[in-house]
Amino acid sequence: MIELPLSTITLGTGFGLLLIGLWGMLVRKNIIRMVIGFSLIDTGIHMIMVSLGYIRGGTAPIIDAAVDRATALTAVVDPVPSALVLTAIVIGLGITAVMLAYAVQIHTHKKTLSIDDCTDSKW
Amino acid sequence: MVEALGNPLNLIIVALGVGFLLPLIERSSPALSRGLFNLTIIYQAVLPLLWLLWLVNGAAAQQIQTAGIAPPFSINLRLGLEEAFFVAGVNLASLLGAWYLGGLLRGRAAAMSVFLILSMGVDGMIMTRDLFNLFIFIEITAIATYGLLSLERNAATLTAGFKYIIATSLASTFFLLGVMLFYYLTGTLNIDGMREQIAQVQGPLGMVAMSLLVAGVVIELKPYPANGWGLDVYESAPTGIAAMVSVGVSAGALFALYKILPLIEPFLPALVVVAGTTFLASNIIGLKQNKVRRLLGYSSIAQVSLLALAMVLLTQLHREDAMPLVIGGLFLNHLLAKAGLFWLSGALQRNAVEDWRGLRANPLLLAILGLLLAALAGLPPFPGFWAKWELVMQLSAGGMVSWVALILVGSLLEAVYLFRWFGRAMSPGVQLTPAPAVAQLLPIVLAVLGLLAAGHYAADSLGLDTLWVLLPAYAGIALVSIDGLPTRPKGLITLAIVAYYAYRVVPVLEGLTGLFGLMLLGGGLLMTAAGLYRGDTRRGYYALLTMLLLSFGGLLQADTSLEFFLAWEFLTVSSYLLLCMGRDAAPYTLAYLIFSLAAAFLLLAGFGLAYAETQSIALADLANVKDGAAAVLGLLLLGFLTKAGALGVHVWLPGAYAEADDDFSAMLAAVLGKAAVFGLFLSVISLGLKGGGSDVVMYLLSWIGLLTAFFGALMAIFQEDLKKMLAYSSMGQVGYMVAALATGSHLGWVAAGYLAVNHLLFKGLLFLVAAGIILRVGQREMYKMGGLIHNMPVSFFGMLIAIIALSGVPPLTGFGGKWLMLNALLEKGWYWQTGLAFFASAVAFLYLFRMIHTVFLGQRKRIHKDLRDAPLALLIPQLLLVFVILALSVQPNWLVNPIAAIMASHLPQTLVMHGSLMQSGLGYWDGFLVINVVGAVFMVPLLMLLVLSRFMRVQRVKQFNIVFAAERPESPETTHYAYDFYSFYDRALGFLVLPRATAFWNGVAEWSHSMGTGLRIFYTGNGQTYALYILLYVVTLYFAVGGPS
Amino acid sequence: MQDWPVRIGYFLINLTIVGLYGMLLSGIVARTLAKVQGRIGIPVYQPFIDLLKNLGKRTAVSHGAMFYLGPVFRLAGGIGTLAFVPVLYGSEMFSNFNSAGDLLLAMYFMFFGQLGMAIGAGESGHPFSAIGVARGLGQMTAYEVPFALAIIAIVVQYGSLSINDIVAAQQGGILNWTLFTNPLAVIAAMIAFLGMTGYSPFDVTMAPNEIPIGPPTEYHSSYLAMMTMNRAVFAGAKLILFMDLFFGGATNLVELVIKTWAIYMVAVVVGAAFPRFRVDQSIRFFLRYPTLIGIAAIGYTQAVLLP
Amino acid sequence: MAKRLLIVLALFLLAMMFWEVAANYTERTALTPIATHYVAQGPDEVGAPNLVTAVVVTYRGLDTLGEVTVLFLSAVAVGLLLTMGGLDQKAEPPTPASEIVETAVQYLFPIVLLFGAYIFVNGHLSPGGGFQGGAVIASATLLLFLALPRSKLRHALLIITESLSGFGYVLVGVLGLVLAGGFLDNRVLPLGDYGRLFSAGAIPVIYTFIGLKVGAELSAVLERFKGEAS
Amino acid sequence: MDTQKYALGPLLNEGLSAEDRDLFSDARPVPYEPYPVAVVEKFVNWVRANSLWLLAFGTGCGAVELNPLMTARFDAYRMGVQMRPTPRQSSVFIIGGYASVKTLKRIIRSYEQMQGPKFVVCLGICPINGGMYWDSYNTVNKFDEYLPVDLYITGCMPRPEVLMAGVLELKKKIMEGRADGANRYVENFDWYKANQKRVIKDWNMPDYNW
Repeated sequence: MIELPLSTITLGTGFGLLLIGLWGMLVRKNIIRMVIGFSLIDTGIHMIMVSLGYIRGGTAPIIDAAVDRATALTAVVDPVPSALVLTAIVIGLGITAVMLAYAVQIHTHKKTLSIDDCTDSKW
Repeated sequence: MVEALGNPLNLIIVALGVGFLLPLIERSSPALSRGLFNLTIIYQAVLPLLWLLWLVNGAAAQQIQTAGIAPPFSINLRLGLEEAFFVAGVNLASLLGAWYLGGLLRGRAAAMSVFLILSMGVDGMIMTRDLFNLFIFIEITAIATYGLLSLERNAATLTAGFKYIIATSLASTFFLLGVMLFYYLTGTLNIDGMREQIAQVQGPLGMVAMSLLVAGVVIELKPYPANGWGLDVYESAPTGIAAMVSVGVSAGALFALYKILPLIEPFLPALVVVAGTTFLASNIIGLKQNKVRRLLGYSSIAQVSLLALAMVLLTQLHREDAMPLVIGGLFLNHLLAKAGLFWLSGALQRNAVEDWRGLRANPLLLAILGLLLAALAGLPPFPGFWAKWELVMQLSAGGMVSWVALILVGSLLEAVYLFRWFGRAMSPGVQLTPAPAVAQLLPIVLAVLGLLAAGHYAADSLGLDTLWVLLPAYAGIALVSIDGLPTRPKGLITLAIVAYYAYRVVPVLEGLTGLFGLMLLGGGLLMTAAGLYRGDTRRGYYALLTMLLLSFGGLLQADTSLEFFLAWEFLTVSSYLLLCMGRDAAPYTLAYLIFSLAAAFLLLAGFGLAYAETQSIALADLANVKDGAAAVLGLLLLGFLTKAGALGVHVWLPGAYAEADDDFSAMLAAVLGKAAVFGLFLSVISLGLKGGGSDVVMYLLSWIGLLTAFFGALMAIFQEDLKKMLAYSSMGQVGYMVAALATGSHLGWVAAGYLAVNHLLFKGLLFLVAAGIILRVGQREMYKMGGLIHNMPVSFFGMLIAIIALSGVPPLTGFGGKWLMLNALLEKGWYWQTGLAFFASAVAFLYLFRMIHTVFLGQRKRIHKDLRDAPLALLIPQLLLVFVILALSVQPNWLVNPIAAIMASHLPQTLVMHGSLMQSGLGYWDGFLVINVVGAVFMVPLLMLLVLSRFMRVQRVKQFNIVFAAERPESPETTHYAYDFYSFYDRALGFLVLPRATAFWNGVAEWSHSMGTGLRIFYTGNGQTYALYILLYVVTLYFAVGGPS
Repeated sequence: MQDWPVRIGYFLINLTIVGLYGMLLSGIVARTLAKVQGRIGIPVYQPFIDLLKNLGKRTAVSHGAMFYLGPVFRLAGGIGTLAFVPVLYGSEMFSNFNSAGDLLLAMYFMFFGQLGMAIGAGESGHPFSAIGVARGLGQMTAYEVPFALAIIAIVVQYGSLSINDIVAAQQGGILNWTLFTNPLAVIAAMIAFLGMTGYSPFDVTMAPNEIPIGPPTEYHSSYLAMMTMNRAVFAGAKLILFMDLFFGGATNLVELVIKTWAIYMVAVVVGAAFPRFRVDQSIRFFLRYPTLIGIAAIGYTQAVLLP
Repeated sequence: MAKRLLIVLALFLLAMMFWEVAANYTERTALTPIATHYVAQGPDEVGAPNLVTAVVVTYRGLDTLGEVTVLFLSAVAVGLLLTMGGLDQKAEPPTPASEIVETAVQYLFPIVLLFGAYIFVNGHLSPGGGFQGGAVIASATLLLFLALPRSKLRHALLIITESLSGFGYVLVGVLGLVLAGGFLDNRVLPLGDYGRLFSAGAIPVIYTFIGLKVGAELSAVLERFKGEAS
Repeated sequence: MDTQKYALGPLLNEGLSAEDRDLFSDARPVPYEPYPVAVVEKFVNWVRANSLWLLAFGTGCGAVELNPLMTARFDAYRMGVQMRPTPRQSSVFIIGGYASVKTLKRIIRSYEQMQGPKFVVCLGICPINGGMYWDSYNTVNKFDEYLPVDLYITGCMPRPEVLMAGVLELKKKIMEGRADGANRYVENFDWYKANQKRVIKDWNMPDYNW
C-alpha cells in the first residue's frame, strides 16, 4: 500500500468539498442552501490552497523559539499560500455576507427563496 | 508635492482613503462629503489622463513597487501606455457616470465610496502585475458592483444581482484555483515572473491550471451562452450602474485577459472561437430584442468579445503594433458610446424600443442618439471605424479571411438592431417624457465630444491628412451650429461652401475622377439649388447635405482605399440620415442602411484582401493584385452593385428613392447613384482586365447588369407611384452601365461613362419634374393626376425631353448611349445579353409612356383646375438640364470625345471619330447629322399641317369633348385610363416580377430572427442554470483544448 | 458625296416614290383581300381618294398642342425612318441619309413617331386612345424580342451593323440572301414583322370592334390624312429595311416593288386567315416560339455560319 | 431530469479535471525561491517572526489593503441592501435569554474584546492578526446579540472606528511611501527588537487598525442582519 | 357669308352643372365656306362623294339593312363606302329608321362630333313622318326638325338595293354641291337646338357636342 502524502489527502478533501459545494449550488433550489454551497466551495478552495503550499514535514512559518532561523529554510511550510488563504477567507466571507443580504431582500420582495422563481429578467 | 500628487499609486490610495472617510464625513457635513467625492473622482480622471499625455510624449512606463521591496517578493504595478489608456478611459467614464448618477448618489456617502472604489478596483485590475492581486481587485470590483446594483431595489434588479453574484463568484473561484495552481507550478505570483517560468506550466497540472485561469477571466467577459446573468444585470440595473458594468468592469476583465495571454498560449485558438461565437451570437440574439437596455447588453457583450477577439487574433499574428489603434479605438468607442447610450436611455426613462417614437421632435436628443449609435456601429469619424478598418486589414493580411467575414457579418447584424432603434426614434409619435435635465445630458454630450476627438486622433495616428479627410464631418458639424437660420439662407450657404469646394477640387482632378467630379459635384450643386424651392424648416438637412456633397470630393480625391472607404461611409451615413428626413421614410430607411452597410463591408473585405496581397492600401496598387484579383474584384463589385441597386439586392431602392424628400430623391438617384458607378469603374479599371477569374466575374457582371436593366424596367411599368416608377427606372438604367462596364473594352467604357452622364441629366430632370408635380398635386399616385399639361407646360416639356432622352430614341442623347452600349456588347460577342438589352430598352417605353400619360395627358381632375406650374426654383434647374441635354444631342462629340480620351488611357481606343461621325468595329453613327436630318424631316409635316390648318377650321375643345360612344363622360376619374395601366402585361409577364427578392430577404431576416430565438433559448432566467452553464463552460474549455493526458 | 441640295432633292424623290408606292400597296392589298372574300373591292386608287377626302375636310377639333403635333411626330417618324434606310443598293441617288447611322439608328428611330403619336393621342383624353397605346407598346416590346434576336443573328453573320454592308454581302445570287443562308433568323424576323404591321392576329392596337379604333380614335380630317401618309411611308421604309436585311436588298425599282410586295403579302395572307389574339396572348406568343427561333438563329449563326 | 443529468455530467467532468490534478500532484519538498527569500530575509527585512504576517502585511500589503477594502465594501453593500426594510420587522419578539446567560455575557463580553485585541496586537509574533482579532471582536458582538437581542450598538462609534481605522491604514501606507521605501512599507517605524511586541515596524499599528476596522465592520454587518439597525 | 351673324357669343350650356361647364367647350359651331377656287371645290366634292365613310351606329331597326351592304353580294366598298367606328372620322350618318327620343340624344351628340362636310341620310318611313310609330310617346315624327337631312330613302324597310341607289343619289347631290345639311344646321342652330331640347327632357350635355 502506497502511503498517501498528507497534502494529497487534504487536496483531495478540498476538491471533494468543492464538488459537494457545487452540487449544492446547482441542485438546491433554496437560495440559502445555495449560499451554503458556496461556502463549501470556498472552504474547499482554501484547503486546496493550503495543500498546494505544503512542504513535506514543514511546520508553521513562525521563526521564534520553536524554529530557529538557521533551520527555518527546511522546517517551515511556504508562508505565501497561508497568507493568500487568509485573504481569500475574508473575501469569501464578504461575498457570503452580501449573498445573504441579497437573499433577505429577495425574500422581502418576492416572498420566496426558491431560485426557480427568480427569473424576472429572461431575454 | 507635485510629484507626490502625480504618483500613479494615488489612484488606489486616494480612492481608498477618501472611500473610507466618506461615511464619516457624511455624518458631519453631507456637502463636504459630496465635494470631496467630486474632487476625488475628478482627480482620478485627470491623473491617468496626464500620465497618458506624459507617456505618449515619451515618458518611460512606470513600474510601481510596494512595500519598499522589489518584485517578485512584493506586489508591483505597472503604468505603461496601455494601462494608462485603459485607466484613463475607465476613470473618465466613471467621472461622467458619477456626474450622470448625481441624483442617485446624492446623500448616500456609502454609495459614493462604493462607486469610487469600484473604479479604483478596475484601475487595480488594469495596473497590477501580480496574479493574486489581480484576483483581489476582481473581487473588489465585483463586490462594489453587487453593492451598487442594490441602489435600485426591485425584484428584477435583486434577482439579477443575485444571479450576477453566483456567476462572478464561481468565476473568481475558478480563477483563484487557477492562480494557485500556477503558483504551485511556477513558484511565483508575479505575472512577469510566470512568463519566465512558463516552461513549468505544462503537463496535466499545467493544462488544468491554464484552463481554470482562462475560464475565470473569460466568464468575466460573459461568453455566449454562459452570459445570461450579465444580460439580466444590464437590463435591470440602474442605467448608470449598468453603464459602469458594461464599460468599466468589462474593461478590467479585458485587460486581465490581455495580461494573462502570454501564460495561456495553448488556449488562444479556443479563445478566438469563444470570442467569435459570442460576438456573432450576441448580435444575432440582439435582433430579437425590443428592450433598449437589454439590447445595449447584447451590444456590450458583442463589443467586448470583439475586443477580445481582436486582441487574441492580433497576438496570434504577432501584430502587437496594431493593437493601440485596434484595441484602443474599439475600446474607446465602446466605452463612450455604450456608456452614453445607457445614460441616455436612463435619462429619457424609455426602455421599450417602441417607446422611442417621436424623439425626432427633440433634435438635440435625436442627434445625440444618432451620433452614439453611429459610433457604436463603427461609422466614421468615430474611433471604432478606424479600429475596424485596421483590424480587417491586419486580419486579411494574416490570412484570417473567415474571421474577417465573421466580424463583418456580426457588425452588420449589430447595425441592424441599433439602427432599428434609431428608426423608431425617427418615426412620428408622442413625446412621452419631459426632456431630461441638462445635468444628466451634459455627460452624454461630453461622451459624444470625446468620441469625436478620439476619432480625430485615431485618424491622425493613421497618418492621414485628418482635417481634410474628415472635412465632411466637420463641415456638417459647423453647419449644424447655424441650424437656427431660416432654410433658404442655409441652402445658399451650403451652395456657397460646396461651390467653393468644387472650384478648388474639380480642376485638380483628372481623367475619370475629373469626369465624375463634374458629375457628382456639379450634379450635386444643381440638385441642391433645386432644393431651394422648399422654404419649410428642415432641421439638419443642409448640414447633412453639405456633408454628403463634400464626401463626394473625398471619394474622388482618395488615393488610398482607406480614404475611399472613409468617404464612402460618410456618404452612407449622411445619405441615410437625409433619407430619414422623408416624412414616411421610416419603414424604408433601415433597409437602405443595412444594404449600404453590407455594401460597405463587402468593400472593406475586398480592400482587405487586396491589402493582404500587396501590403499597400494605395488605390493605385489595387491593379497589382494578381492571385486574388477575381476575389477582390468580386467583393468590390458586389459592394458597389449593392449600392447601385443591382437585381437581387435592389430591395432597398424603390422605398428609399420614393420616400426621400422629393429634392433629395433627385440627388439620390441622379447623383449619389453615380458614386456607386464610380466605384464600379474604379474596380473594373484596376482589376477587370486581369484575365482568368476576372473574366468570369466580368461575364457574370454583364448578366447582372442586363438582368437588372430588364427587371428594373419591368418592375417600373407596374408602379402606380410616380417616384417608385422613377426609382425602378434608375435601377434599370444603372444596369446598362454595369453591362457596358463589364465588356472591358474601350467602347464599352465610353458607353458606361456616356450612360452615366446621361442618366444624371435625364433622371435628375425627371425627379425634379416629379418634385414639382408632387409639390403641386400633393400626391404620388399617378392615376390621381392627369391632364396636367395644361397647368404645368414647362414641367411637361422637361419630362418630354427627359423621356425621349431616356428611351434612347434618336435624335436626343439617349440614343448615343444605346448605340455605344449595343455596339460594345455585340463587339464583345455577348449576343444573348444584347438581345436582353433590346428587350429591356423596349420595355422602358412602357413606363415612360405611362408616366407622361397618366400625369400630364388624359383627363384632368376637377380639383386640379387651378394648379400652377412648379416654382421657378425648380423650373430653372430643369430648364438647365433640358438645355444641356439638347446641347449634347446636337453635338454628342462634346461628351463622347472627352470620355473616349479618358478611357483611351486605360485601354486601346476602339471607338474612332471622324469629325462628328463615330465608328465602332461594327457600325457608325453621326449624331450631328442625325439631329439635323430629324429636325428637317420634322419640319415637313409640321409645315404641311400648318398650311392645312388654314383651310380647316380647328376648334380648340376641352377635355370632355371626346367621342364617348355617343355618351358623355361623367367624371374625369372614371374617364382617365391610368390605374393598372398595363394589366394585360401583368397577365402576360407578371409572373416575372413577383417580389421574389423581397421574399428572399424577408426570409433572411426572418431566418436571422428565428436564429436569434433559437440561440437565446439558453437564457432561462434561472441563476442555477446559468451556474451550470459556467461549469460546463469550464470543463468544455478544458476538454476542448487538451483534456486529460 | 454630293451637295446638300442634291441629296435633299434625291431624298424627296425617294420619299415621293415610296409614299405613292405605299399608298398603292394598301389599295392593292385591300383589293386582294376583297378577291379573297369574293368581292370586287375598292378601286386601287381608293386610298388616294380617301386621303384627299380627309385633307379636304373643313372642320377639326384640337385637344391641345401635343394632340395637334401628334400626327406631325408620326409622319416625321415615318419619313425619318425612310431617311435612314437606303432604298436601292449601290445607288447614290437612293441611299438617302444612310450615312448618318447604321441599323441601330433605323431600329430606334422607328419609335420616334410612335412615341410622339402616343403622346398626342394621350392628350385627347380619350380612354380608348390610352388603352390602344398601352396595348400597342406592350405588343411592341414583345415582337421586338424576336426581331432584335434576328437582327443580332445577321449582324453576327455579316459582321457589320451597316445596312449597306449587309445588303452587299447578300449580292451575287438568290442563295446569298439571308433567307437562305440564315433561315431561322428570317423566320423570327418575319413573325415579328406580322406584329409590326398590326394585321390580325396582332391587330390588338386598333381593334376596331372593342376600342374603336385605338390611338387615332380622336384623330380626323387632316390629322388622319397625315397618319395615312405615314402608314404608306413608314410601311415602305419598314418593308425596304426587311428586304435589305433578309431578302438581298434591291438594285432597281422593279426588284424593290416585287420583293416588298411579296413581303407585305405575307402579313396580308396571315391576317386574312387568323382571328385576333388577346393582348396578353399576343405578348406571350412572341416571347415563346419566335423568341426561341431567334435564339436558335443566333446559336446557328455562331455555330454553323461563323466558323 | 435532463438538467440533473447534465449537472452530474458537468461535475463528473470537473472531477476528472481535479483527478488529473490530484493524481499528478507531488508534495513539495523544498521552498520556492520566493518563499526561501521570505524565510531567509523576512525576519531581517520586516522584523516579524510570524512570516505569514510579514507576507500579509508587508510583502503582499496591497492584497491586504484590498482585502480590507473588500470587507468594507461588503459591509457597505449589506448596509445598502438592508438599510430599509431588512428582515421582517413584524417577526415575533425573540424570547429573552435566561438570566444566567445574560449575566455571563456581561462578564464575557469585555474579555472577548480584550482577547481580540490581544490577537491583533500580537499578530506579528504569533499566529493571529488583524482579521482574526477583528473576527473575535465581532464574535463578542454576536454573543451580545444572541444573549441580549434588544441590545444596540452605537452606530456613530462603529462608523468612526471603521472610517478612521481604514483611513489610518491608508495613511500608514502613505507614510511608507513618504518616509520609507514604498507604499505600505512597514519600516516607517523602527523595526525594533526582533520578537518584541513593539517591533516589526508598523505591523502592529496596521494590525491594530485592521483589527478595529474588521471588528467594527463585522459587528455592523451582524447588526444589519439582526434587522433593527436604524 | 357673314361671320358676324354667328358670333353670338359662347353657348350657355345650361344643361350642365356648374362644375361640368369647365370640362366642355362652349364654342359655337361656325359654317364653312366653299374653297375660293371653284375648280378645287368641285374636285373636292367629287373626292368627298367617292369616299363616303359611314358612321357605324345603328340607330334603329334599319341598321339591319346596313350590314348586307358591305358583304360580297352588294359590296358597297367598290363605291368608296366604308364603315368607321368613330364619328370623328365619318362623313355620312345613316339614321336607321325610327328615332326614339333616347336615341335622338345620342344621334345629336354623334352628329355634332362628326367633322364637316357631313351628310345625314334617313332610312325608311319613320324619320319622315313617324310611320307606324306616329303616335308613340317616345318617337320623334319629323326628323328634320332636329337634324338637317340631306337624303331620304323611303320604304319599310328599304332593301339594300334601294340603299345603294340612295348612296348613288347622295353622291350625285354631293358632287353638285347641294348636300349642305351641315351648314344649314349651323345657320339655324338655335332653331334646331330649341326643337331638340323640347323633346329631350334630360339634357345633360353641352349645347354643342364638339
